[in-house]
Amino acid sequence: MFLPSPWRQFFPGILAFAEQQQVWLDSAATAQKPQSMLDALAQHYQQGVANVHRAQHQPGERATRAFENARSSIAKWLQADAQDTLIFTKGTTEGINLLSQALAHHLQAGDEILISAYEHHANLLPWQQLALARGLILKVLPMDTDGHLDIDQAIAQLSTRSRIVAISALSNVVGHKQSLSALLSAARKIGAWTVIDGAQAAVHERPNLQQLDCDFFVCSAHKVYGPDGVGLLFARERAVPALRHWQFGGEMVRHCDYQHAEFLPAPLGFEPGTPSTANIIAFAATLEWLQSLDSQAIATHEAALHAALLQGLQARGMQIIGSPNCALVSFNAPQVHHADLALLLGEQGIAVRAGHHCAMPLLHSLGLAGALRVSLAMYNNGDDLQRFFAALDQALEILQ
Amino acid sequence: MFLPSPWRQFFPGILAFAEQQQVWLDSAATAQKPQSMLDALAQHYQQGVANVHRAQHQPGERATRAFENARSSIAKWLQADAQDTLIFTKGTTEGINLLSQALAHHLQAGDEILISAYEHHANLLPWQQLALARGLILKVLPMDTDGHLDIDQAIAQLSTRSRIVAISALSNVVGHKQSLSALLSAARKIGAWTVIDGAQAAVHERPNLQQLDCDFFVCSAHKVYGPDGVGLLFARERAVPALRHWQFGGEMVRHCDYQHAEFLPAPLGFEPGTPSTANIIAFAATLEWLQSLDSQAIATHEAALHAALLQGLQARGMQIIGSPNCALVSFNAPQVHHADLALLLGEQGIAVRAGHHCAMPLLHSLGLAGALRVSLAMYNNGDDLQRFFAALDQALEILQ
Amino acid sequence: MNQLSTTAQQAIDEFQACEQWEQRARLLLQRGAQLQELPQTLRTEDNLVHGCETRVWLLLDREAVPPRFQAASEARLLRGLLALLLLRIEGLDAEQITAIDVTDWFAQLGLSRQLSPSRSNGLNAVLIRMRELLDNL
Amino acid sequence: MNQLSTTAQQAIDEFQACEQWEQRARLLLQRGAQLQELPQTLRTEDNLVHGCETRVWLLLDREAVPPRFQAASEARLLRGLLALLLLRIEGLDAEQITAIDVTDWFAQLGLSRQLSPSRSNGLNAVLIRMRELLDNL
Ligand SMILES: Cc1ncc(COP(=O)(O)O)c(C=O)c1O
Ligand SMILES: Cc1ncc(COP(=O)(O)O)c(C=O)c1O
Repeated sequence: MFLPSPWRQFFPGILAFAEQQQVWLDSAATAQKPQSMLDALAQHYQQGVANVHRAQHQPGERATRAFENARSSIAKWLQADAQDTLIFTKGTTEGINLLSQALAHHLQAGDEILISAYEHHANLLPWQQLALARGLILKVLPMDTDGHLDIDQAIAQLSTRSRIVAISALSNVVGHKQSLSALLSAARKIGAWTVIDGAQAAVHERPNLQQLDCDFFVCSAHKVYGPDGVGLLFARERAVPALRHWQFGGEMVRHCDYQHAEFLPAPLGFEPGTPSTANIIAFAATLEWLQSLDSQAIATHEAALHAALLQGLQARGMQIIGSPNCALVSFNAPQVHHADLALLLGEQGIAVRAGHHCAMPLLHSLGLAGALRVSLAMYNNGDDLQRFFAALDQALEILQ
Repeated sequence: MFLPSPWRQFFPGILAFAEQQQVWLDSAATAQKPQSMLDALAQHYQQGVANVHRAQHQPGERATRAFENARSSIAKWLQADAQDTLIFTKGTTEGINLLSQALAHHLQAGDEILISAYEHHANLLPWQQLALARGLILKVLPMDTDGHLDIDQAIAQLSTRSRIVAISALSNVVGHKQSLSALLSAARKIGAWTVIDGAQAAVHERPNLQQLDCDFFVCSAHKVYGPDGVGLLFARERAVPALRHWQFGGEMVRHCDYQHAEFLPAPLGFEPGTPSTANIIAFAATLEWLQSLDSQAIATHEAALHAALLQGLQARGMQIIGSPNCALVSFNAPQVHHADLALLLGEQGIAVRAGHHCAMPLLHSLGLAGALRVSLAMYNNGDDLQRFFAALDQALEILQ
Repeated sequence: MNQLSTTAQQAIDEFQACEQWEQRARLLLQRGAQLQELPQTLRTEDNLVHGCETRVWLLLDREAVPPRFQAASEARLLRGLLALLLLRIEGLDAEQITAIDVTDWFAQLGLSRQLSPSRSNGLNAVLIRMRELLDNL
Repeated sequence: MNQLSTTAQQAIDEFQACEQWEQRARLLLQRGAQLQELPQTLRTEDNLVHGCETRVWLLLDREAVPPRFQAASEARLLRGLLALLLLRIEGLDAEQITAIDVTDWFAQLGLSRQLSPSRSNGLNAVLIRMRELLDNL
């Protein structure tokens, strides 16, 4: 399997793993970081830090400029409109929690929130808990036999009470890129807010938020080769005013006295406290580096890896969840408990994920206690897959 | 003024500033980072990253061990009891927002929340907004003529309706270490929860949470020489059960289906989503490094700097806010607008803060439009102060 | 881009002649002192520019042709910056004002740093407010 | 620390003789196969150990002297680990059980990695649950 990755060399973590005989096939959980990210982070800290937005001194101005340039640069990566808003968060999970709280005041008992059957807990639980607290209806949109969202059924489920439609663009279990445009425009027509969980999708295809007609889009830096502890919430111009301030502190106040306060509009009004400046700047640097590469070549490489992975698993009679077409494959070996297989793969230095993948209800509805997941990134190569398959064969031989 | 800092050499940011002729006297806003922090961060990323708590593979186990070791190590720095809980947050601001939401269900209209007159917006606005939403009473505890919390008055304000007392251990405007024990035990006696905002205090004196008898304690890594985007919420064993889950997502679920969920207890139940692993590990490394130093020598050095600062300002007839005894001094020059002075200090490469310091109500109650603040850290030295005073004299000469 | 007025060109010459920040600061103070006083009655909440920590008031005289701005600030150096800004747009119509490159103007004066992206110095907020007022003309 | 039983010592000899992970894995599977079956009726929600992704049931027979644990898991290798854990505590009283160094036990078997701090493999959770059950004796 000759599928070399020309980008592997830029990832010190992958090179370190190789020395330890570890094969990283768990990028859907978190991605390794390119040297450019590390450099940006180190450089930021080394040159001296300062708080943003407030200082009259030069370090503060430099930090503010770098911070707001990072915001613009990330907005450009998202292909957002100049009028749209980019709010920095801790990650996808915080982004969705923010939305579930900042939109809550619009919702009344009997209103509906729609999600898909394959949502990650992050895009299920905030809505579920809101629904429980407020007497809302949480509708779960079904999958078809391929494990994909059934778009016609989904559209049929929309009603005049539907207020929010929140869907993953790429499931972290099924690995299938959803075409959501029909659903999004139907949702928009009836006046529902649309939320896209881009946590898995963003790293495999650069988001185009002019094309993707959603109100909100969330993702996490750490899954896009960026630093830990940062994410983003994109809010389209038309949707920004719907958001009510959700957390309070410094940096987000227009004016206050002891008993009352007025807050700044988004984004600053939604970023109370000292931001994660260094990480945000390093995230922007990561994305700039990413955009300097040949995205077509990366997509081709990842597709070739994915095809080889799928084929190898099928050839071995593995039970694959759905019909994945991107980034990852989840599967079980017949008659073998996923934990046993994961343990023996782990013994052989193969890092794949096993379990419910933060999608307990999905696994349960498929009648599975768990599954293994192999996930890919641009630094993986044919060797990684070969080592994975050799380890799989070895493990199965022991377990059967 | 010969007050050399033996620790200055460990801070690349300070050395970089020195090359640019910048004097950093704004550490109360954010502190520069020691090389050990940078090294820990770089090393973590370089050796390859993995998600914590979930994986059966070796990188995941290594990350989990490092992460939970960081938690223990930070708890040790806090001198917490083994039974107490440490929850990682984005920073002080998030910690207080968490508390204001996670305790909200205990509060009823007419209940009281008590804060001091000198709170930072972060320890004012979450309580204020909660009070407004729920019909609670926000009592503002007064200061004495020195700008310190009037402890007798504060205790006199406690009533049977008092449910939460939230106070800064060190004001970011007045720079005075409060002795809070009498207030804390009085509050505890009537059954109120006590919250200490340690954002400013933690860096100048290692917290001792066995001695400090509060229920909750919050602080931010970035002000304790640590990385951006991380903070901590300490919850004493007795107080943990009072907290209700506040945000939802992966990593914090015990079991769920589409319509219901059960959550893990603290800390994991309060840390939904992928944590800021790299930064948390680097924070622990920072604190370990800090503890390897002679804390008495640091305290002595900081006290000497503080005395020299205060004396120089007094000698020049500056109007000082309160009677600061630690870390920082806020002041105005008679007849001079703080913004003018800040601008001319900025021109001369002196980084001090000017404005309302995220304490608008305090400044307003003092009849001030703003103030300048000089704040100190262990890397500052006599030269820094000398350059500051020279610049101050120069600026005043121009402005007068 | 419009031609600079003679007074604007004079300001540039004056500031460019400064070799040190002290001289520039003193010039700014002089300029500020020359800024027309804004009566207390006009220093209202409505005329306050949001987004700067130092209070700045900005008014547009809607009767005047071409439009005429008035500005005030409690801080003396900021007053100087405001004076220089007003000097640059003096006599221009709404369209011309919107078209001028303010960054370039302050750069020529050697005052680029004052157009800081932070909120402490409100000059950026003043510019935004000016555009808003002109839009509502 | 108590003396190891003969069977425990045998297990150590057996596992230490393994040179490769495959042999250790095969031994674990054998041990797991020998673990006494837990009837479905005892595989209840109450007996489930929280905190592991793979389902593990753990019971303490309160009548038996010394205390006797029963355990089960759906995963075969984990079953082997449970068997080795039960082997180590066989015949010990509550106090002795609490005193043993489980980390050391698995280290001697060359299975340290299986005491992982993560939740996927529930061995750590099993230990915690054991202590709880003993505390409530
Ligand atoms: C006393 C006090 N509390 C809270 C905060 C807020 O901290 P952070 O911005 O790191 O959340 C600060 C920092 O400015 C502070 O000085
Ligand atoms: C589809 C999806 N949504 C949300 C998340 C949560 O992301 P984070 O843990 O970075 O907040 C994940 C990551 O596991 C995911 O795969």
